[in-house]
Amino acid sequence: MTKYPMAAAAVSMLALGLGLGMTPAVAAKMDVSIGMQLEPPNLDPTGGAAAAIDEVVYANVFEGLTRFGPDGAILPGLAESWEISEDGLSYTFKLREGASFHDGSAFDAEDVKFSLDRARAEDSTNAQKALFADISSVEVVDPATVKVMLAKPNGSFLFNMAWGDAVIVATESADGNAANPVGTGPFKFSEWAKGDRVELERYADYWGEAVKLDQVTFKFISDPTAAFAAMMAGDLDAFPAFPAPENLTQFEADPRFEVIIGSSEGETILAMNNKKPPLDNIKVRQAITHAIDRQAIIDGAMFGYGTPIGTHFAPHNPAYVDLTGQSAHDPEKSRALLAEAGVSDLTLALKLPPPSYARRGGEIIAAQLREVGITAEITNVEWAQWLEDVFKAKNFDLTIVSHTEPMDIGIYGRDDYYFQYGDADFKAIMADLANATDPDARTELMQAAQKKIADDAVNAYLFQLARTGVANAKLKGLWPNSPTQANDMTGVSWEE
Amino acid sequence: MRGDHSEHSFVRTAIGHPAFVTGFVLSALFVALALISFVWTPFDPTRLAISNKLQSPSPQHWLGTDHFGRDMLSMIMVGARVSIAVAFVAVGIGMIIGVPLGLYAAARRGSLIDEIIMRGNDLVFAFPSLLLAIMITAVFGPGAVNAIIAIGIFNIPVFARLARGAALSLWTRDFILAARVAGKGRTRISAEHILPNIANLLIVQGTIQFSLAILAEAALAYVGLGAQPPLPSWGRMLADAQTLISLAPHMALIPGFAIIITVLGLNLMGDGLRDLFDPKLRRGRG
Amino acid sequence: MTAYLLRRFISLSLSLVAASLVIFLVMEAVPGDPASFMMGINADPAAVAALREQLGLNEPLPLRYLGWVAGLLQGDFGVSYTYRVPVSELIAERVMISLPLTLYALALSTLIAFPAGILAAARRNSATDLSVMGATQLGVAIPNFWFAMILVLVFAINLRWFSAGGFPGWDAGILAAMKSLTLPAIALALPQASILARVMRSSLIDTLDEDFMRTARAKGLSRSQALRRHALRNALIPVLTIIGLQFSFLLAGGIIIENVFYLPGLGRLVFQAITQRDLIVVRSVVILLVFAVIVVTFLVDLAYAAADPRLRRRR
Amino acid sequence: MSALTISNLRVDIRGKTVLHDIDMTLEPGKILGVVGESGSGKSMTALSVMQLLPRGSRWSGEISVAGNDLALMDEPALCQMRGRDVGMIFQEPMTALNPVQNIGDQVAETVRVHNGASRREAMTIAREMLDRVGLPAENFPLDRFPHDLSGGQRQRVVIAQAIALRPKILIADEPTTALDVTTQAQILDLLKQLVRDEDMGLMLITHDLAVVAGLADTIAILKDGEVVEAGATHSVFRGMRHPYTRALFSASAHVPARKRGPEPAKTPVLSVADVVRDYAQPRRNLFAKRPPFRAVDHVGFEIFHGENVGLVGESGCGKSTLARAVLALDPLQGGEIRLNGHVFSSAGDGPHPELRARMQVVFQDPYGSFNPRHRVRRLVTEPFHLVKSSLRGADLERRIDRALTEVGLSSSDADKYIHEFSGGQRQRIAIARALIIEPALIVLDEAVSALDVSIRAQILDLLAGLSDRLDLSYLFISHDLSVVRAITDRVLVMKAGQIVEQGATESIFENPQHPYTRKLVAATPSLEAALAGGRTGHEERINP
Repeated sequence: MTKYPMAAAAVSMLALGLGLGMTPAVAAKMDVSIGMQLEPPNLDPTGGAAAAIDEVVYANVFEGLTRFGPDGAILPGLAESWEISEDGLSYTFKLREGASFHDGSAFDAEDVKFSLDRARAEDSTNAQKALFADISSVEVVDPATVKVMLAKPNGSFLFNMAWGDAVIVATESADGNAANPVGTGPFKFSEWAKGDRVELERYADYWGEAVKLDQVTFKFISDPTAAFAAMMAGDLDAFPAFPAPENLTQFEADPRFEVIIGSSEGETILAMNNKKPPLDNIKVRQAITHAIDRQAIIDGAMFGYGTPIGTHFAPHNPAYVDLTGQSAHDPEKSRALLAEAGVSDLTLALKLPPPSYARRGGEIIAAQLREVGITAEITNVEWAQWLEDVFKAKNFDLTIVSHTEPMDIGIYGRDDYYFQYGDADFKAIMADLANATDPDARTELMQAAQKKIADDAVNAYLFQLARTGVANAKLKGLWPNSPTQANDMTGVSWEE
Repeated sequence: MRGDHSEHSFVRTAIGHPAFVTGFVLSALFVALALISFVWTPFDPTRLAISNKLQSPSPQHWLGTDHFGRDMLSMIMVGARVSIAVAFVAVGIGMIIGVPLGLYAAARRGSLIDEIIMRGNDLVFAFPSLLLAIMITAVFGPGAVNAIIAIGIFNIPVFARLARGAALSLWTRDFILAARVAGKGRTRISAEHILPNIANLLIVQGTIQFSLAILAEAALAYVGLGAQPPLPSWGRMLADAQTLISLAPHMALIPGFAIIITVLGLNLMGDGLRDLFDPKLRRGRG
Repeated sequence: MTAYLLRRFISLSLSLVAASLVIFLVMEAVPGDPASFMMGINADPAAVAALREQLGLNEPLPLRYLGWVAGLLQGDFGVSYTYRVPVSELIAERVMISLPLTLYALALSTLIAFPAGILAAARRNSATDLSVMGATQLGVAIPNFWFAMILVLVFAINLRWFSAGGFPGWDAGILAAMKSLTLPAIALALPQASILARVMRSSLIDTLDEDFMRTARAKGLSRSQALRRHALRNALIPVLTIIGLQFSFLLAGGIIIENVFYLPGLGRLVFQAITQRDLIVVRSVVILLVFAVIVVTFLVDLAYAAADPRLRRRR
Repeated sequence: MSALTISNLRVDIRGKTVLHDIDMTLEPGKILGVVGESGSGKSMTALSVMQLLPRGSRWSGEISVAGNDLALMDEPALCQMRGRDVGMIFQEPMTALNPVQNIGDQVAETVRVHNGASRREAMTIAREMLDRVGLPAENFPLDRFPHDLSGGQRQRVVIAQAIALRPKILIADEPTTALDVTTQAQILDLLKQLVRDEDMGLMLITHDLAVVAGLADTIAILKDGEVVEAGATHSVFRGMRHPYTRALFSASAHVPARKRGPEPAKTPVLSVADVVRDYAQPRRNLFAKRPPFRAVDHVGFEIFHGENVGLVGESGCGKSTLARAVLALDPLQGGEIRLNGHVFSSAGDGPHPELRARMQVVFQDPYGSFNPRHRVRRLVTEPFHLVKSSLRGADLERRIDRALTEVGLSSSDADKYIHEFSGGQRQRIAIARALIIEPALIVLDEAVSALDVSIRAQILDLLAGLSDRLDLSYLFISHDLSVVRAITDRVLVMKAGQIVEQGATESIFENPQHPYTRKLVAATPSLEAALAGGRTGHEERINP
């Protein structure tokens, strides 16, 4: 094979490659590309609980009866307004007029009944089936009105209906949503290049206020350096949940970018297996909480972004109680507690899921535990293995994970939950909370719950995961906080 | 093979061979670092000091500190221990299992066993090695031991094939026929006559496989499947450094250079050994 | 020669069957259940069980193996657990990136290695020879993922000549697509070019010492004429095998490079599939790669027979 | 005007003088014989003329080819000279041709390189040349490949290549050493015709005095890089002024003294009955299973106590296969082999190990016969593996010393490595290894073929002495009839797997019965015949 012609072809390719690179791509004003770390396994929010699904479709493609606002408040969605009966058992929703699905089919009460019944059915694959457990029946009063009857009062029913898993799907397109989502939102689905990006485009006859963007592209970049390089090279316009906090200082120093720091619903905890000796002894658990220096972890793992928490509750929530003092960093006390508990040269298995808060936090915590004489043996596991070993099989001593579902203090009431707490008193508080509808009563109950799990030192509560976002300075309207897993693009636009 | 085998002159010519000397010095440097790390390191590599993180090289920390404030030099020294240990045991597995297989297949050339061993080799060669190493460590959990097994498995066919090839060419030699006429069996001949005469080849290939194993361990550690924390490893240092590459380039460059220098040293030594063992190849065969 | 090729064909297909068995069994040993992974952290156990049933994970082992192999033969690799899309479609998308990247890297590697190897061999033990050998020693020693990081740092972030990664898609124009494959191709090509150059050099040096080279010189051919007309073709034959090996290594070897440049190629697909425990995708991609390796080995045998008349049937 | 003149040529390679004070001339139409043992510098002389000296060598003195002085010519001019004014052929025909190019292209290349003739013209010249060297078109078309041809045929192609442009001088460096006796005779005849018809000067380089005696007009004898004697062939042979010439001459014609004749009537040491050996052939295609190649076809013979039997034949006649069968290195397909009357091995039933001690072997290549890793002590005692009662300490030492001194080496050699010995000494160690276990029969497979003439003579003396002193018998296998004639009592002549003739050595050589044996004996160049016949045979043909 003579090699000369091949050489000429390759050299020209290289040269052209270089040449083209010279002209920076001009950012068209009516479209935006958003970076995300995890790719959704599919695009049907009612068929899987992965956060990535909601981060693409929530409020953009699909809408529920109610929806979360930027600050977490519950706003009207496809339900224009609603009346709640005295006994709190019946909710009558007045639906939007003139709303339609992207495939042209009309939106009416039938679709709402279908969606709710589908989610609460026996063989439903909806990940959050519990949200619909209290519904006893759904009645179509007229095409624009739906009446939902509850088996027992549920103060957070409207809150539950705002979840991504409770969005309204059309009877005709429900099954195809995984690969070809059809909703009522301002953007409709246009293309999904697996492993690379999902493209949404403006839905012309959207019922609500017109959005200011023609096209939204979600690009999936799991590798932090690639994410940094993509932002720096101008391939992306924004990265709402930027995976590498250590690079934020460089973005702050660059006028092209704006760093958006907000809070998230992610309570990051060092979960302990309460049923596995010696962790079943409260003194040992307290010793562990005192061995931990929260600020060092925030500085080391998250480069200073994150607020310390003393219990499993989001600090930005009005009902939050600051209990960090109860488990302050005090190695001496920790060693004393261990002595009291009669435990010496303790070795614990610390299993860490992939996110950097876990992998880096884990190394720091292991070093801190070593100071008080506890050896933490680290094993890094993938999500699938974490779910199998830690979450289902409960085969662990310590693990680090961030619970990003909104208002999820209720998990401490579940019996089969992986850190195996299931305390009767706590369950009682939760039951009262479910029945309470008056806001002050709810706040008081929530604070009692927070105090309970802090006193029992169920887990070591580390910090609230900060929402570290980076965006092009000229891009306006992105949510600073993430009250739920979502990238709401409805309010986003380019500044002139 | 008419090699010049008295020890004295072997060492003398070795000193004179530039590639061998540079290679030997570079590799010895890192082996020494690894051994010293057992006894002493400038700082405790697992000790975190978040306050002085990301310092570039300074008189106090010769190679600077990483994102947790740990001393890079100490981590490199202990990392050398991990890399060299993993590579050594992995290549050991490859040799201990691979060479007897190769010799056994060569002694029974053309038989069913020879065919099976060779087909087995083709099979393992057909598998993309890095992908399977990742799968093995993902299946049985990451960690230095699993990395050793994963890399070891892919060294077995290399040595099996090399041993079989070299042994086959020796079986036709007269001194083997003489041994057969003296009534010696296949296994005895393989052990007494064939193995010593292919030892040189194995040593040369050993150094090359050793350097490849170091690269493989670094790759596995880079994707998080090598040695687990708190045990430092070069590959993982690279993975940690990746997101900080523009903020603290030294964090990525230093482990990178450590890997390059060790692998370069081993390859040069391998080349040098190949020339020294077989003067016929003194022409500097690639 | 046909008998030789037929025998090779049979032994290679046996290897393929054995490979499929081994892959299937290794997949079964993988802990972690895709269904629970798909349903997420607070999923309801009943829903997870329903999903397992839906995906057919509870059928007996041999049945699933035979089902899979039968599917393979008709090109149906089954449906991916996570994407719920036919795997063949997924793989087709990804091959459109991994194959061009492999060929691009192989072309670069050959273009660099051949001249370097020939030059080094022709001027054996000269300064050029030593410098080429030194460069190849370095090329082999550099971990390609580290080299990729440096390339991104220099060319994408600082100089902004290339995008830091990602793949615009072939419909965005051949040049744009090739541009985005350039840096990954260079990162992949570096170690391969070094290995190929060394093999080319040593093969040529062996050939230059053959008797027929001396005969050629005695006939009046100059040193370079003799090298070009006689040595090169003889030296190329062993080099073919190395190129065949490199092709199959590059096809799968891009696994880390594709991650650094976030290219949605086969390597990244299988890496994500492993982490998401999407066994059907992992199985299919691995058997595809093994198949590619076997096909390439067979092609190299064919090329051998064509290039070397000694293998052709005797008159 | 002479075609080639060399005066006080001196060549140094990396500081070591390889050739000095070389003076030679070559006239067109004449043959100059250059004789010398390995390492005497004869090939270096040829390479100096061709200016293809190895890297790092320097030469001085004056060489002029076809009138122009090589010292004044730059590389392109030298390239012009090679092939046009001087052609060269080499010793190893099997590797002298490019395996991936057909013979037509290779011969045509000489023409095209020099005068840029078109492909078609060059091909016609190539066809002409191939016919000229005896490779007719009907079964040697231009598109055949070297691997399809035998050694002799390939050497003819190399000659065609060298004389394609009718050069004034042809240099032949050991052209027939690697060939069989009969092929060697044909090639030498071809060279003689070419010299006469093309009026070309031929420099024939060889270590075999007999070859040169019958062919060369003038002769030059080289030793350690200098010409010890030169001149017209018959005057040099008659005069033999230089002692080395005399030593070389006597070693070539040497016949060791042998006392004992064979003692018949005892049970034969070795009896081979009806032995068959087949080689499986690779299938032509999947279905047609090719019949196995019969290398040894129902061979039978016996060797009596103290008798030395020779086995001769050209390469490919099956003598090595027979030797391996006798040594039971390969399974038999038919017949049986007995040692001292006991069945040693037969078809289907492998060798009986306990009988192996009765028979040992000495191989051809002194450098390949020993494991370079072991000392002589361990090499020589390897056969003791067969003896169950293994000797220890003192008696083992004594046995080793006796074996080493028996073959003319000192007991201190036991602790050396094999690479510290010369070719001749190694062959002595091989014999010691065979002797140490006091076998009844030693199989010598081409045991002296790889040795220089002078060393060969010493080894033959050693073997003759041993067979007289110890009651030992040999099976001596060789392609060199003159060696077999010197050492054996009886000879078996083998052709295509069968023994075509056998009998007492002298009667076989004096009046061979079988036509093949006659052809073989006639083709072997013998020194005495050439000298006795003087130049008569040779002169007639010069002036027809």
